[in-house]
Amino acid sequence: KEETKSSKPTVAILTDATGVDDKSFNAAAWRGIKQFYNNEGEGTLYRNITAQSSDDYLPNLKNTAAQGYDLIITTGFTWGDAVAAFCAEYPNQKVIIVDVDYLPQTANLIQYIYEEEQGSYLVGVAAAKQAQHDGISNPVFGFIGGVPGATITKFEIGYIEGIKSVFPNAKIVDYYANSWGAPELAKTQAKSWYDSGVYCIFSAAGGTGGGTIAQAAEYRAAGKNVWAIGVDSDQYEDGLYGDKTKSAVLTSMLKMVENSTIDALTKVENGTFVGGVVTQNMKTEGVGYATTNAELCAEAKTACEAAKADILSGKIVVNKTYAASKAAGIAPAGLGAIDD
Amino acid sequence: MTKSSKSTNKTDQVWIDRLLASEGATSVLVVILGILSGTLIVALLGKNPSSLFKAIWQAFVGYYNKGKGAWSVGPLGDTLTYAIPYVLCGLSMGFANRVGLFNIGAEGQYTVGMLAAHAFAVCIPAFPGQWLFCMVVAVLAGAIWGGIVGILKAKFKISEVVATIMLNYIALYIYRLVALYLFPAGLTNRTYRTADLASTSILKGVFISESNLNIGFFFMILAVFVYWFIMEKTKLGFSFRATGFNKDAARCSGINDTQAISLSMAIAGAFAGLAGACVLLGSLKFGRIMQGQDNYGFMGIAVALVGNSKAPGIFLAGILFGALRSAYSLMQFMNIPREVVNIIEGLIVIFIALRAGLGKVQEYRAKQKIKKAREQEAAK
Amino acid sequence: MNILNMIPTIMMVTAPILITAIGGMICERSGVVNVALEGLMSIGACAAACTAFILQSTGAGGGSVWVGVLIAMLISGIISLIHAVAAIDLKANQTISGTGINLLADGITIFACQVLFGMDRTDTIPIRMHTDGLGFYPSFYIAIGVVVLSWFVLYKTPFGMHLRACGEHPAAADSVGINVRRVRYIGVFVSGVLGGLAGACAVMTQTTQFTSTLIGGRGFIALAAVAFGRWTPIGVLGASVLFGASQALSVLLSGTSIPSEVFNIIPYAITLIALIAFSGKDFAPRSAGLPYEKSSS
Amino acid sequence: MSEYAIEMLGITKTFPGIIANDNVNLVVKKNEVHAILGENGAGKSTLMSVLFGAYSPDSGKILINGKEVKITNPNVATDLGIGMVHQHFKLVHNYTVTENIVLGREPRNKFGILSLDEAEKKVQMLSEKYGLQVDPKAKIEDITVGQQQRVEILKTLYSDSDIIILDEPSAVLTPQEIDELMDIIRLLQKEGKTIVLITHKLKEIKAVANRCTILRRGKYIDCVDITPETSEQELATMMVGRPVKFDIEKKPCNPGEKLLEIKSISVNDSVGVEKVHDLSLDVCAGEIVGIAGVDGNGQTELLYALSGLSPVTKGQIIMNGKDITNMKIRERNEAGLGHIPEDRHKHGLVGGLSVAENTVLKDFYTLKYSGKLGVLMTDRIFANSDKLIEEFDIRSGQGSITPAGALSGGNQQKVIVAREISLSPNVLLVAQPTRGLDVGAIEYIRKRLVAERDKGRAILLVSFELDEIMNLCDRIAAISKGSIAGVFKAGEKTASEIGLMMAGEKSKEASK
Ligand SMILES: Nc1ncnc2c1ncn2[C@@H]1O[C@H](COP(=O)(O)OP(=O)(O)OP(=O)(O)O)[C@@H](O)[C@H]1O
Ligand SMILES: Nc1ncnc2c1ncn2[C@@H]1O[C@H](COP(=O)(O)OP(=O)(O)OP(=O)(O)O)[C@@H](O)[C@H]1O
Ligand SMILES: [Mg+2]
Ligand SMILES: [Mg+2]
Repeated sequence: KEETKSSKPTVAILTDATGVDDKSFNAAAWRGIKQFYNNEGEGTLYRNITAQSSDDYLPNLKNTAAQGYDLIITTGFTWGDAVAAFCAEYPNQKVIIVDVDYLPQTANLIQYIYEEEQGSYLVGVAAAKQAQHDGISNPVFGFIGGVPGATITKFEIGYIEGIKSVFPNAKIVDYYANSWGAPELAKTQAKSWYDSGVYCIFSAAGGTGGGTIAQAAEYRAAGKNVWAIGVDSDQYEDGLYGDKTKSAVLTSMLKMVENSTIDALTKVENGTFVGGVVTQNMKTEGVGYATTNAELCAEAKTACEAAKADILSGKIVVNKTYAASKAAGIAPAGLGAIDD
Repeated sequence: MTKSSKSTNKTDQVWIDRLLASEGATSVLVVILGILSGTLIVALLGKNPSSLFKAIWQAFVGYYNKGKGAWSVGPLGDTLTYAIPYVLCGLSMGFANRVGLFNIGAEGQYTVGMLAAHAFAVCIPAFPGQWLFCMVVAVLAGAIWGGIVGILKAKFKISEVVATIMLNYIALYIYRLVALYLFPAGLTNRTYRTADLASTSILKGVFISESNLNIGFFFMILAVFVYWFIMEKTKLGFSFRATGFNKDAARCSGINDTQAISLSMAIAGAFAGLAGACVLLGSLKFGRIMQGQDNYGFMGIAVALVGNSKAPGIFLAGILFGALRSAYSLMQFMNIPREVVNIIEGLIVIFIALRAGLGKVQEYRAKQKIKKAREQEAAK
Repeated sequence: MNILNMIPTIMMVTAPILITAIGGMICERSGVVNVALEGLMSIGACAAACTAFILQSTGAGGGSVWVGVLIAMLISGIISLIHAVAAIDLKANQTISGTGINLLADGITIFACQVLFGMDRTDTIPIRMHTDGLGFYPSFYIAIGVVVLSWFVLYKTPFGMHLRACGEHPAAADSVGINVRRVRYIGVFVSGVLGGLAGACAVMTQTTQFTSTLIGGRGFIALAAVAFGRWTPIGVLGASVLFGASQALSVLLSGTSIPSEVFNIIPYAITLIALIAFSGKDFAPRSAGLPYEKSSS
Repeated sequence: MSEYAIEMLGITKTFPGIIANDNVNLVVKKNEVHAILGENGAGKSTLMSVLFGAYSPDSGKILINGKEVKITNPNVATDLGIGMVHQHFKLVHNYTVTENIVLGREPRNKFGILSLDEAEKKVQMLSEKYGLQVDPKAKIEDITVGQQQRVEILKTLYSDSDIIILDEPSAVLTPQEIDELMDIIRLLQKEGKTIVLITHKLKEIKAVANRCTILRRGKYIDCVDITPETSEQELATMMVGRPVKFDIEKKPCNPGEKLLEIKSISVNDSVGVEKVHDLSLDVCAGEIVGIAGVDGNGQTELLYALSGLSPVTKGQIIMNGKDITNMKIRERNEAGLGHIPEDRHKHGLVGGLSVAENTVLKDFYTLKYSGKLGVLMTDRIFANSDKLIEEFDIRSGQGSITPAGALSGGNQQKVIVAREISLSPNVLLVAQPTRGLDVGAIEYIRKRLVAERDKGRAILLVSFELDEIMNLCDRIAAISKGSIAGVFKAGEKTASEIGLMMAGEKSKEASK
């Protein structure tokens, strides 16, 4: 037993100030690690280090390296520059970063990039079908993003194209909170949207999205027919209300960050770690949608499965950028999404 | 027997009075108290308090770097790097303090300094010595932002506390507007981080290559000296101190208090502005991640208070807070809850406020002395 | 978007600012300046969230929300006494001890979450405050109640007269046997209690859990509202609504091409301009911020 | 039942650095007017504050109507029927007269809510009964100092105290108002009240007091019956501890050319109320011109305008023929204006700075004390202050490095006088130069002022002590409601004539 333990690689995950319990992106990565170690050895084999601000990124990376960890996991593009600088200086320290593919390629760095637009397309379809099922003729859909940028744009575009595949001229509203950790902003926006007749809101905004789910839960509890869609992990739990038998989270766009962490850890363990860019998509089951909510109607599920098949077969190609989607005449003008 | 006991309590009276009288000593006491309370909390959590001290110790002397297989003083480098903005913001707070103002606005002056440095580091073509140019404009920007507060205070009698709180937030949002909308980062996936800075605007590293320690450190030392020189040695400092102790008397004797207040706030702002430049141009070799307030300015308040608003005191206090900041990261490897650092910092400031209580002790002892004296008279 | 259905949302944002500001006003009227409002709100929010979550995880219902609110008021009130001791008994610089509490709040709130939940935030609270038919949260009615009550106490009761006297001319109050120390302690404690109440309302209406960024400077906005509102309940009400509205609008009008930062600046800019416009005439209580020396003995 | 209303026995009260009351006795008979006589700083107010429960004594006991009592706070005193009119009024500026009077014992209805109507009626009634006219609804900030004092007296009557303490009530009143006050006191005595009257003014004691207790430097000296025979001279001797001469000998003055010309200036106070109207006055080289008037008649604003602390709204100020009306304060200093301000703590000294630094407060920036690059030459600064400390006999703990705030009142004043005189100004503005000082300091400072006059300086002296004015000045200008009621040579008029002018009666030769 001793040996098996010691044979396991050691790893540290470095996050920004929001920490590993943002119930979203970082949480998923952290979950992957715990899964890999089946929850044994926190503080010895694996641990998480939280930065106070971006001024701590490089010191934290170097301190971690100095502790001799086999692998360093960083999450989010905000780490990109620090990681690039670090990898150049510490060629023997294995590092992975999620959501980045543009860093200089070095042997000690794997960059994991996700094709979130595919998963987002599915939840778009699900939301639209649910509306149809509820007999809403011209529903309005909302999107709340965290910090605007190409990554989040992929979520928004996929979502929109999914909806439009059902309601070609559905109305879309969007809002960017400029923060991953400000649920109060999302809740304020969600409340006024729901008040003005928005049917479903998909928030890809880390901790900020909690506000949307809270508002949806409040309104469903009050008998209003509105929905929230979770992101990254299955946020069904967060949407529970009343006697906790029902959730306001219709479905969640699953972005299996845990896959990447587990993948990296396995490679380190088997000594098959090679630097480069790894793309996670529907093929690799890196993205998907959640079916936990019993209220998600059958039509929605079947439609989603169909869409999934088409994406896998390449029959459907979901756009990645706002520009492309607009060019294709799908995404409306005047959204907050940006491509760089 | 009695004699000896008498003499002993005489002596201890003397050193107690000395201690109570000396601001430096009480500051040290306050810091020790703060760290001890932190230790207590760690112990209460069943964690090993010695790890807390180990982390702080490493922040000064470094550790054995398994990654490189050699001893590394990187943490010391980080400590000193963090100390640059802490000391400079401390100077900002302290300078205003000596003129009788409470400059909560160092944060905002820091931000506009950073903003100015940023603008000139991204929007104009690179040229040698650009870093120095950026620093200068940062200093000017900070000075202007601080000067505004001074003018509002001196001319319009607006509480500098309220004014600076307002200006802090205004500065923050203006910086975001400029950095994100005026000079957006051009490259894919890099939003919410500023555009790359011209390579010629980056501060050179010094001494400790394993850290971001850079020439900003020398400017910080220079600032400490300038602070001391202006305050203690020049006629300008004289008029500042006079205004600080008694605005009306200073005015009545011909010192232009309006000018003194505005000017001193401008100088205070200049220190903070320099801090902004040092952090922006020094911390990362590329653009900076935009987030909320960096809190260097607010910590500057604590730094100045611990340092009694005297140049050497602020310098030492700044180093201490820098060490706590770098210990913040180190202690996480030792399973010490990092919030302990914030708690220690908060307690230190609170203890400083409570320090006023020592004045009461002194008063009491003075009364006792008089009583004693009279009793002795009565005895005769 | 039609302004009418924004009103409940605006009030949701306004209520915590207003409640805190009223507390700050009472505190300054008694002669003590309290810049710790930010920290006290944060502590209150954290306390309420922890209490409510723990009770609900043991199967408690909606009542747990109100228990949480009470605990929040209590704890913030107690913490505010640190400020009272420093400012009133030790005659310390009031801005310093206030700043200290703000710093401390950052630490102990996250610390409490770490101890209780093993993370930097509380877990999601299943049951929180709910809107009524008009879309208003209880926090809105609480805030209005606080305003009316504060007005009544300040101007219609003997205690109110004592409190205002302590803020204007403590020596006069003292000379007629009013216990300045006691009155000021009450003033500070009330600001603590209301700060806690406001924090609780914020976490129970605007979000799902306590996070360190939740209060985000609204304590300081409240401080500004006190000055902008000229230390009167009605004035503070107006100022708070203005600030709340501009905060809410920074979100609600974000669809437009105007960056939200522009709206974020509004409350602070308006306050500065207002302070300049009304400058010269000083509405602040004459002895606010000054420790009262009764006698050296 | 005891024949004594108050018995204070062996009272001792110390403050940091000073024993304000040292084993003092005070015994007051029922229904008498009992005066307490003592110089400034003698400990009178402290003793009364002890009696009123504002300070708790370090030792000693108090009996009221023969019963020993512990007076822990003013409420206790009030319940014992003791009322006090403080030397420095204790009134809330933005409260009405009634609100101030009822503060601390507000009438409330059965729901505990304020109800002031009854109180207002009672105040009205009392003010008529004792001839203390004030409008119960008026705000304190809107009424005169004299009226404010009436409010203070009404406070004590409202809580129907039968022991009333008046702490230097006449300090702020014109001679005529003082006469009215004396009548009020007699009236109160007739109504059966016991009065304790604190004052340095011997005339008043002779006028109304039955007995008098004398304090000196915090110590009890004696308690004497006041009879028509009691001579002011002997009271004064007891008060000061040695025979005092009431007037200082000085050479007759021979005025030179006009150094200061005030040409019909008007000045507003901080809240924009015009306090000086169209006032004109000249001061010549080698003379001391005194401004006689009751506090609050524009003296403060006049000096502010002359020294440059506040602007004039009209008129002109000429010094040595130079128009200084719009000059900055520093420019005026450099032009040769000296100023010994009324409020030594607020305007005179920087308590946190050392004595040395205070002595160069006005010229530290000149080449005399700071070299090029603006670096201070500390050695010269200390040399200067050591010289002045020597010359002016300034007593300070550690000499030049002592913080000015730690000096005694008198020594603080000496520092200011030393600084101003050492700058050898042509025109010297002097306000309340001897307030709160012991006789030694008083005589010294008066001598220095006369000496400056003889050196040919023009001195403008403002004082609320009519005696000081009459003793020190060569010419006297009575000021009333912000304008000069009359100018005349010293000795031309009696105190009561001057009093009438101070009360606002224009005199015939005012025009000349
Ligand atoms: N609160 C205090 N703290 C320190 N010293 C004090 C205090 N109050 C009075 N003193 C000192 O005690 C002494 C007596 O003061 P007190 O006011 O009783 O004198 P007084 O006789 O009333 O003088 P005056 O005629 O000027 O009113 C003075 O030397 C004064 O400086
Ligand atoms: N603010 C102060 N700080 C420190 N010591 C003080 C202070 N005020 C007074 N003292 C001390 O108390 C003593 C008495 O002060 P006070 O002003 O009462 O003198 P005084 O009795 O009025 O004599 P004088 O006639 O010179 O004013 C002084 O000698 C001084 O040492
Ligand atoms: Mg007195
Ligand atoms: Mg004195």
